[in-house]
Amino acid sequence: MPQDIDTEKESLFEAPPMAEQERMIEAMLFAATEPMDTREMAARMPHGCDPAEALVHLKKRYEGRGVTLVKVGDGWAMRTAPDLGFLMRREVVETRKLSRAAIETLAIIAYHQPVTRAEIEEIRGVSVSRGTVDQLLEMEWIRFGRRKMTPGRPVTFVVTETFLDHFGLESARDLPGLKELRAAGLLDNRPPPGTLPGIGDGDEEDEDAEVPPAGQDELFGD
Amino acid sequence: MPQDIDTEKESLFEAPPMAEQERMIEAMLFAATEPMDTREMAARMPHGCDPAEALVHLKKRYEGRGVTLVKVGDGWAMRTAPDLGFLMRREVVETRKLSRAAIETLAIIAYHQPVTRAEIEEIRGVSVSRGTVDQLLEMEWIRFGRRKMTPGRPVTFVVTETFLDHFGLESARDLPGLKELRAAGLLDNRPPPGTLPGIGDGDEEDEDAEVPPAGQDELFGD
Amino acid sequence: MAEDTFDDSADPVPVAERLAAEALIVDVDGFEGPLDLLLTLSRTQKVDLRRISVLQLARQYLTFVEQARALRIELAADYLVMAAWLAFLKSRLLLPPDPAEEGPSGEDLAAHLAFQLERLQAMRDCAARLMARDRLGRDFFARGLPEDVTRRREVRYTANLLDLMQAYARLRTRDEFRPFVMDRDAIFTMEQALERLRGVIGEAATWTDIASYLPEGFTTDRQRRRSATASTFAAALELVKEGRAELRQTEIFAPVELRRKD
Repeated sequence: MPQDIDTEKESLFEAPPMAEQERMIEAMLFAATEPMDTREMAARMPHGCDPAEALVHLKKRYEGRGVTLVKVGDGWAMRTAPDLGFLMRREVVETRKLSRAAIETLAIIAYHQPVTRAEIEEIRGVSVSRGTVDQLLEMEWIRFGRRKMTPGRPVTFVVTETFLDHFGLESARDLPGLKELRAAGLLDNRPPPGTLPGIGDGDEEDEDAEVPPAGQDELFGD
Repeated sequence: MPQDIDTEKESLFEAPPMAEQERMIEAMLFAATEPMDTREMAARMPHGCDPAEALVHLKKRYEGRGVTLVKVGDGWAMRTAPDLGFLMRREVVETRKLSRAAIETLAIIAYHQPVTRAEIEEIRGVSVSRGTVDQLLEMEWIRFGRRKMTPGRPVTFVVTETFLDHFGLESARDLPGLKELRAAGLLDNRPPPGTLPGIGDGDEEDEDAEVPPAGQDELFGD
Repeated sequence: MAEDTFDDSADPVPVAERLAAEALIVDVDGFEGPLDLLLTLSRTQKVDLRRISVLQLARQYLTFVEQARALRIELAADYLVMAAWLAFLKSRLLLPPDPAEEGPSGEDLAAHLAFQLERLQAMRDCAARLMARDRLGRDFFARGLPEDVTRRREVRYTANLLDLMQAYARLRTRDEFRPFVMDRDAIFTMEQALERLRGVIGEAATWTDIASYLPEGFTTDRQRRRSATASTFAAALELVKEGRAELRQTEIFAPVELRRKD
């Protein structure tokens, strides 16, 4: 291999210096639309070039760089370093309010956990769509709890630490009960005349919510 | 106040080391076909990064390589070294042959920008066909510039970053022979003396005469 | 044309020039207008464009036009406009300046034409240099396999504690919510009360507690009684307004009494 350009000029068929060959394959691989094998490279390069050797040098040069030389099948290609993939992505974050169905489902799970789908549906009075549950699972606000020891052994849902973090709660037990909600003016139900239950009528119901079922311990006890 | 916030942020989110930032811009520029400016880079990089400084390092690293870092307008791009073009003959995309009229029109826009259609016609001595301008616009080599503050407020044309990229120019100031032309007064917009009848298309004569010879300053003044 | 007037004096058109003009005519479609033609003609002078003889150029151009006419070749209008202007210029350049005449001198006009030619030539040279540059996609290349930036639109759903609690409250108190119309049975409307009172007012010759006029079924239940009392009282007021009844209350919280007015 000639080391300097002067000698190269003397002979028409002498291969360019290795540094030059390295430049060549670097340019070729950069511009190529698909991986290229050494045969292809050699075909394009001046006579006497050794792309395989040049590749070794080039690979070393790109080690640890933002771009790496990778082998793809028989060919070679340049790719951005895998750890920098995040730069190739531009994230647009859009914040949207959770749908009513989702927030209701979430509320039921939070107040009644561990709760089965059937129980949620009973409370909501409508069926719970798969999408709603999936969304909450994906947000990591709910997760599967222990199966209920009832016929069919249905799965249950419980809220997660992520949920507690998001809502600024120590535990699901900190969620205010109905009475407190009403006292805080958060319940805007003004029952029409004739349906107003006697004061205290709803207490029984409230107790349910205030004192979470024993299952809560399952989640927060240990 | 804003400084306080900056320093606070810096301490909160420490920017990655410069070597890492260099890798990042290397990956981003490598992956893109279009030039990218530092603002775009910064937007994708972690908070506190300084792409401008990283670029200085990267440029040095790629000096004399098969792939080089070039400045195109406000942006930066990786391009194969021009002397290695012969290796990429297979990658050449046959571009549409430009007509002589289109090439001349392009040159006039590049050297005289921002320039009105009437001025182009005055220089070429013939009317500019719509097709010629359309073709250049379509290739994204020219675009509309600001309207001239002359009667009729005619639109002007300027060259684009795509144009600079295509011809390997860092800016329109680097156009070959620009300085000499300016020194020779050939870029002056010299109105025809008196009531010279139209050279070529006489219709826009009035407008021509009133255009102040300010064009170049707008672009090259600073 | 002016040609004839001046031919015999200073500038007989050389044969070579006429031949050159004839040769150009063959190519007349190849010119991008008269300025382009003038530029081509000026090359025959074989001098720097700055030292071109505009007078000679004008003559060359006029010869060209004459030739075209002789050969019955139709020239575009702008070529003829240029010919007329050059004839005018030629006369200006040859005749001594007339002090009475307005406008720019022949020299000024000639200088500007020379400038235009030089500028056009300069632009042509620039265009050639530009096209000869290393070009993207021909001499240097962009990334062949671009990795596009993927724009990932992430929708982040959110809810606050209030949303959660209100949702729960809504659910748990849903049974308490009854659309108002559904509970009409607990309401005794004013229309109903008025109708009822009109039917019985004839019998009320003496002061009678309006509570005694409450309809059956609206006296025991608190809600129903409240509703009926209110509507009956309002109906009674309406009757007073109509002048058919009188109302009185002996003291605060005492029964409201109604009497027919004759």
